[in-house]
Amino acid sequence: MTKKSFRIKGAGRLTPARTARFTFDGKTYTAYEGDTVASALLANGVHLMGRSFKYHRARGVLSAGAEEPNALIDVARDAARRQPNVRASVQDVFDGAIIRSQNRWPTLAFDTGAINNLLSPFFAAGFYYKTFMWPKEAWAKLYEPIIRRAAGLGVAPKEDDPDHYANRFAHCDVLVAGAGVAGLTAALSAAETGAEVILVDERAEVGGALLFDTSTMIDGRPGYDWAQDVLSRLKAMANVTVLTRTTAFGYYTHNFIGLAERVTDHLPRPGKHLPRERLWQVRAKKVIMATGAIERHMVFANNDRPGIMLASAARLYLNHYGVAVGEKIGVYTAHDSAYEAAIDLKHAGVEIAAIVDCRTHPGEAVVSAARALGIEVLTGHSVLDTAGRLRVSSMTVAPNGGNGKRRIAIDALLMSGGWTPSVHLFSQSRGKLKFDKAKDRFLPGLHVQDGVSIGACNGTDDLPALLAEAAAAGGGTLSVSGSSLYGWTGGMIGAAEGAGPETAVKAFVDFQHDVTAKDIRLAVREGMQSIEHIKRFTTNGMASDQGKLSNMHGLAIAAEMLGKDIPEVGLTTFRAPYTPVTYGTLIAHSRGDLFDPARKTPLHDELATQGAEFEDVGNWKRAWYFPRRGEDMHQAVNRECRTARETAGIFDASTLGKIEVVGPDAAKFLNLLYTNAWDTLKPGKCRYGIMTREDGFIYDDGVVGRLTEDRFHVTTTTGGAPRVLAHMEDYLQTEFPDLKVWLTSTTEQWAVIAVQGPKARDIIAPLVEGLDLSNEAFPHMSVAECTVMGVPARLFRVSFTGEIGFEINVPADYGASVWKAIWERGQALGACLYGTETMHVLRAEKGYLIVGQDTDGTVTPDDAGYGWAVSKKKPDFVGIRGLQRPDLIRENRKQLVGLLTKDPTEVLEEGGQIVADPNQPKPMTMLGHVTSAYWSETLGRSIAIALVAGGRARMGETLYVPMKDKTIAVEVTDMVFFDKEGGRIHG
Amino acid sequence: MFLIKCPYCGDERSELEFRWAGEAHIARPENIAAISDEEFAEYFFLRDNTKGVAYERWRHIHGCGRFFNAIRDTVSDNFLLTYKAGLPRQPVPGPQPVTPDAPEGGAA
Amino acid sequence: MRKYSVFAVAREAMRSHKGWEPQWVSPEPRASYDVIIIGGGGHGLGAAYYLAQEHGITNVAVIEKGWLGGGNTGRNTTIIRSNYLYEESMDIYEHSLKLWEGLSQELNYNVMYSPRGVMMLSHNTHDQQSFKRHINANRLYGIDNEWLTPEQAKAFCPPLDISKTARYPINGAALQKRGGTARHDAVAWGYARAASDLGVHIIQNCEVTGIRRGPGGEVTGVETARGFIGAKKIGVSASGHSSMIMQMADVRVPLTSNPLQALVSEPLKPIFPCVVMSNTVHAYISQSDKGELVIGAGTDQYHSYSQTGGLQIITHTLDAICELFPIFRRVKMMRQWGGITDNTPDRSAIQSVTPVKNLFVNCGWGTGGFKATPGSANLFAHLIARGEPHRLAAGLTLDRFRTGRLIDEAAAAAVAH
Amino acid sequence: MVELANRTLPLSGFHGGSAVTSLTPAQPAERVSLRARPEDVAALSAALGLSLPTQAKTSATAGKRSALWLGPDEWLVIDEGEGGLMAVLGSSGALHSATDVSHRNTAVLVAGPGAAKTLNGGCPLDLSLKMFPVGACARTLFGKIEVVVLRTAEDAFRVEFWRSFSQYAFGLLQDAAEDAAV
Repeated sequence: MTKKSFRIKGAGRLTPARTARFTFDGKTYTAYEGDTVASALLANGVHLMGRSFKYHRARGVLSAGAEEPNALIDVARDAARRQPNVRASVQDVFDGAIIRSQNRWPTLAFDTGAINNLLSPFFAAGFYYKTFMWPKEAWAKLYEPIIRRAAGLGVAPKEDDPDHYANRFAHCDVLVAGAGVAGLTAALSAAETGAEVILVDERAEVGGALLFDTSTMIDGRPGYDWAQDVLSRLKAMANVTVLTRTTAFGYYTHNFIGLAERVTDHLPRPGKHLPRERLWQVRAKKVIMATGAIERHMVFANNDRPGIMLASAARLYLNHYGVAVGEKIGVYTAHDSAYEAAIDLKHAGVEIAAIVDCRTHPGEAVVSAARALGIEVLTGHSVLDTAGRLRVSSMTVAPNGGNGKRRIAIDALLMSGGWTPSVHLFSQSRGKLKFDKAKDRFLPGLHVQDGVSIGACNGTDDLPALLAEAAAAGGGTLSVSGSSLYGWTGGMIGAAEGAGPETAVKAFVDFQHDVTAKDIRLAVREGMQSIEHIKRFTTNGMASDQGKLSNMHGLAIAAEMLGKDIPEVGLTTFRAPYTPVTYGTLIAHSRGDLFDPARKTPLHDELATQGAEFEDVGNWKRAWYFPRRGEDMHQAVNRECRTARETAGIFDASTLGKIEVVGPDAAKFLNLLYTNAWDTLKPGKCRYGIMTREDGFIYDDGVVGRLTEDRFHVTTTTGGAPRVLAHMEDYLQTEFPDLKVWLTSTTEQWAVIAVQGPKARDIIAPLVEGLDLSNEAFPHMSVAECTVMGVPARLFRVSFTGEIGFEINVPADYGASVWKAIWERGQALGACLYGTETMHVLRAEKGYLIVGQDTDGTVTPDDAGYGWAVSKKKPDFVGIRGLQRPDLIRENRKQLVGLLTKDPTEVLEEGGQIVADPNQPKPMTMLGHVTSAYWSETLGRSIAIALVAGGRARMGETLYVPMKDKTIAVEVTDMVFFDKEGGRIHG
Repeated sequence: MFLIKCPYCGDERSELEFRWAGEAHIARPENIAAISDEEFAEYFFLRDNTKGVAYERWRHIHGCGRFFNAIRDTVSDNFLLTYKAGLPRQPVPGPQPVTPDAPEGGAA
Repeated sequence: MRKYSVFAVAREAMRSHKGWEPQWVSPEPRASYDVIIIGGGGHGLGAAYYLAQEHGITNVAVIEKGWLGGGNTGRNTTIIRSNYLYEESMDIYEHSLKLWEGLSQELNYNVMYSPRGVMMLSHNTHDQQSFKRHINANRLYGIDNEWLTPEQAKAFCPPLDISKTARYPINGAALQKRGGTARHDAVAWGYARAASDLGVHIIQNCEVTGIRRGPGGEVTGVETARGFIGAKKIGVSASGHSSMIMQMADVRVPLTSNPLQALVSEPLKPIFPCVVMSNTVHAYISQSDKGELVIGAGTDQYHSYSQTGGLQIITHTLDAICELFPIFRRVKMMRQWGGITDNTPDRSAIQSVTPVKNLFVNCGWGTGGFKATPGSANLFAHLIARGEPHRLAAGLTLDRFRTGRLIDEAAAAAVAH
Repeated sequence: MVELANRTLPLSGFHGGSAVTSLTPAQPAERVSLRARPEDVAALSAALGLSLPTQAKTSATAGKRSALWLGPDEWLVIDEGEGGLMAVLGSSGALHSATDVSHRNTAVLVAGPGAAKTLNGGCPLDLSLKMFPVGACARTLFGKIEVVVLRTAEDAFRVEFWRSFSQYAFGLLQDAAEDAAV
């Protein structure tokens, strides 16, 4: 079967020799390389490309650019590489592309959803606020699911995206957004001064309007040729980066611009090394916005049928892609520029049915040029309606305000309501727009960042003026001359003839969301006066094109209805992004392993070799437990606990935060930052310290060792390390800057191997040189510098298990080697490796608290039973005043206590809530909660720690932990469950 | 993403390198142990939260590590001055830069 | 007031919807009112409605600087839930949730409350401990919240990645089934319409520039862009701008106003049935009835009134979202925006009498403001009408910052140890 | 006599790069985090045998020893030779804080025509030669981690970071190096 081609021989700039094949809804089509999906389909005579959001009306492509509201398609290479909601007017065709239409069932031509169109009188703007309320449950159960299914456009991908994306931070002197006449001129002007320039354009080719506007001459040449010449000059300059297929999507604070570069979406078989898209995060000294203008449609009855499109789009399809959008084309315009489309098409041999111009006195030059070609020009006329089911077939034309309707057969209708300056980036930069009343448009007012708007987006209409403005913006001395046939101003905004307030026609303002002029009037009738309310009530401008075509029309219709001037009604703020940006692009490298750094200790690989299961603690991977064959977690933990208490256990404590506090005022500083007193601590000794914030609540804890008079080795919790150091630095730099002390993070300098248990000393002794490890010489809470396996080490005699314990700190690179030797000796003596879970159990048996688990930022040292750690003698420390506030010294505060379940086999749930009266109806009075709960293998029963109101006064009391299916009785005890006398720790 | 001139580095650097550290020139009372509950609440909790020209602290945490002070317009987010910690409250440099109105636009 | 119903819509459909009347009227301000509410968001409009409806005080004006619902009411991600930890929080958010459940009928305005379930993901032991603490507290307080296994979480939200190889694998979830979303604009409009119908004056585009005080220090009215308007009582409900308003009466409040950003995707066919939040990777997401994925981003670090924020906040949010839902990497961000959250030191709200007689304040809702709207409005009306707080809001006083009796939901979420 | 511990480098086994950028783990080096007040800089400089830089973003090198300005009272001193930094500083007689961070940090050498582009895949600094000439250094960010960047030649950088971030740092460098070659 041969298909009719709408390709015009000799027209356009594509090369017929290079073709690509693609499918659209299962049918195969041929395109030229360089075609967009829209131009390729149009070349094949296909106009029907989509269905609208609400009424499922048949829609064709309206534009040839990023403003496209109708022709949204699904583009796929394969099942995983599938992208919904792509603008057919922007997507390049590539060989093998699988294109599907959206929001229709079963087919694009026959869509059952179109029933909504018949029901549209019911579905007026905001109708859903007024109904679906009865019965009460029906909204969520019945109505909402129906509405949700009908709404939405494309179908989200079902598979993980196999493509990758990249990021680049960049700096430049000048960033130029838009490579049309103005942007190219400005970029060249700037580049010639030697400035670092980045020039971006969203299209595949530079030129902007010159791509369709073949009548403009610049420097004596056709504009397009001039543009390509400027491009090659720019590309040859080392200080210039030209990025095409790149959208400047967001203009953020302090001249920070986000760019999205599409690298592979146009390639048939992209190399695996290529990122699909690249995010550029650019900091520019100056931003030149040369973003042009967008042609408006005309708002009249049934202005949305396939075949109806913007005049400039038809011109681009002809002059760039060599495609005629129809065989008998009508034009409906309020602006001279549309005549050029008719003239170009006529020259290409296409019949122009008529140019209908709602103005009585259009530009004489264009009218006479059109008439000279034999085109019928009807001035002071309007198109009142159109007909045609899946393609426009006729337009009804009448003189303004008069009778004499005439129906003219057409297969395409080109519209132009004039041009709206693209002030999106300027608005995003937080510049305030000013209304140009004479020309009915918003223009950039004062630029509040280092930016400047030039050309059409700045309302500069006259080409010589534009060129001068652009050259000046670039800062150079470039001089470019040019001339064009018409300016960009004029046209109309708001409803056209026949779509006024007295009518009930569907004159679309926002195509994608099916917002009509009458919807906007309804919003006003219902009391919506601010444009923001009107927008939200009607959803005008909230579709995926974000109002690029609809905003000004909506505003004008609302202003007319309200009897106000346009600026009084306001303008909605333009938000980033200018066009939608793929999440993958914004994420760039941050996925998989690079999503968030997984910090691994120097011993990690050794632990993994020994079969460790790991858990996430902050960014760290910590060994959780070491299951042997056939063991589950509880069996492994029970074995580890038992072995540690009976023999010894070996534990990787490297993640513990470490801060070296050095200087003559080190002790003085620690006195201020911890609740304890430090000047009494002698070199070679350690002390457990508690840190509170100024509010008196526990912030962190850890053992602090004094190595010499002026050097402390401070440890923090694993998760607390960065914030504790920041907290210390804050006080040091801001409140106590005169203290002679410095802080250095040494968390990662040391690999820390904890050996705990009765045989701990036996295990490490042979590896340690230069230190007497006996109880007498090196008692509990000692620290010393020594040599372990020939490397300088810091040895702590500390315990978080209640057993005799050592923590060996060796320089990190030696950690694995020392660990292996210790494990070898440990194995020989019957020791085990243990992880964080066993560590938790062992410390709970001893009633040692874990900040962040047993405390939560609302617990004072006294609440935790550590009142002894708060110095009563110091005149000052951080937290001294906060601790004295009324609520912190009141009776009945929650205090940490032990809990023993009446049934010793019952292990409480961490997070279980505690009550005194289990039979109280809800809401119950909760006394506190279980913070830690474990099976204690050592004790042969469960144990728990809890925060309980007035807990220390409740010793022996029975309380209850009501669970979903049962209530657990518990007895309040002290927190030390094992070795209450504490003898074991001293060996 | 702000561009912030660190007074120690003398360089404009990305906000990514900095941490905001609250309002500036709130000194910890020297006799903190002796102040009243009200005074403590004032010191620790109450803030001006200025709309307009505000004094604040930043730390160049992923740079030179220093805390410093800044004067910033909290409507435009423009920095008017940054200066080293320990210096007294600096006058607002003139002339006043242009402050855009807070956008009136809405969201979804 | 014309009642809204399916019949009314059908009738209007027959005549091109030309019979609808304005949803609220905007009269000239009176010389004085019994109560002036400063701030025309959901909380302020709702408080005015309940003053009229429940307390018989109809001589009320709501004064709004911009347009109704233009602040955080219209800028949030519309999540509703009540599964907070502390009794003070459960009281107010559960009160609110119960009001949400009947709000469309109460206001005769479909606010589209959609209890599709709010699921909070647990990624580690610490999350699990914290979530179970919430779940148990909620259960004993009569609030639904249940623990799900990873498989149950996936069944509830099929796009979720529960593989063990994820950077932060999911080890469970807490689900509040009654949680969900509602249509934010409808809340403001519904309250405005109902309040207006009861005689409340709604005055837009009218900035308050001062608070006038009488000889006894009590408030007597407000200076505005449209002149002085007298008031026997004033309720301030201006979220991020509350600091500025309160300073007009020489009252300092412990607030920091931060930018909070959000974004939506292009519209998609239904793919995401519920609301999912993750504190560990910092993300929350749902899908609107229009098909947009609605994503809440993080707070910018600094205090600002610019209603904009940094791109890095967006990118960090999206990398978390795509880590949880890898199929969304090809989805596109369509629009991003910012609001101003008013954050207190303990991340709980302030609804309180003030040192100034007859001046009341409702602020500090941080990121919880939308879900609190009906409850907060209802209890704020009580506070203004009676001059003392309702039992359910009694803990939200300003005085707690003096005594130290904070309601620290943030601290309770704690940090990893 | 006990057996002697041997050294395992965090980046051992890592290699990578692209057509425009080579990525090489740096050899082990002695590193000291040095802190001191301005009045003590001269004495410490004398002890080290190089002039501790006092200008932001600059470094000083003498032989195999370099001192990188990190902050107004902070330097990262790297010695790729004989070492002995702690002892030398200890004998300076000047008030200071020296902390051995030889094992805390590790480094990758990033070199080639794509080196700056590779770093800008994750680093927000302006690495143009004008703003960041040879010898320039700064603590900054690379993706989600903190790094110290030193430009050792027009097309070569030394990137220092904490050892637990090795896998992340190398992974992101590799991704970025590949993109720089596009």
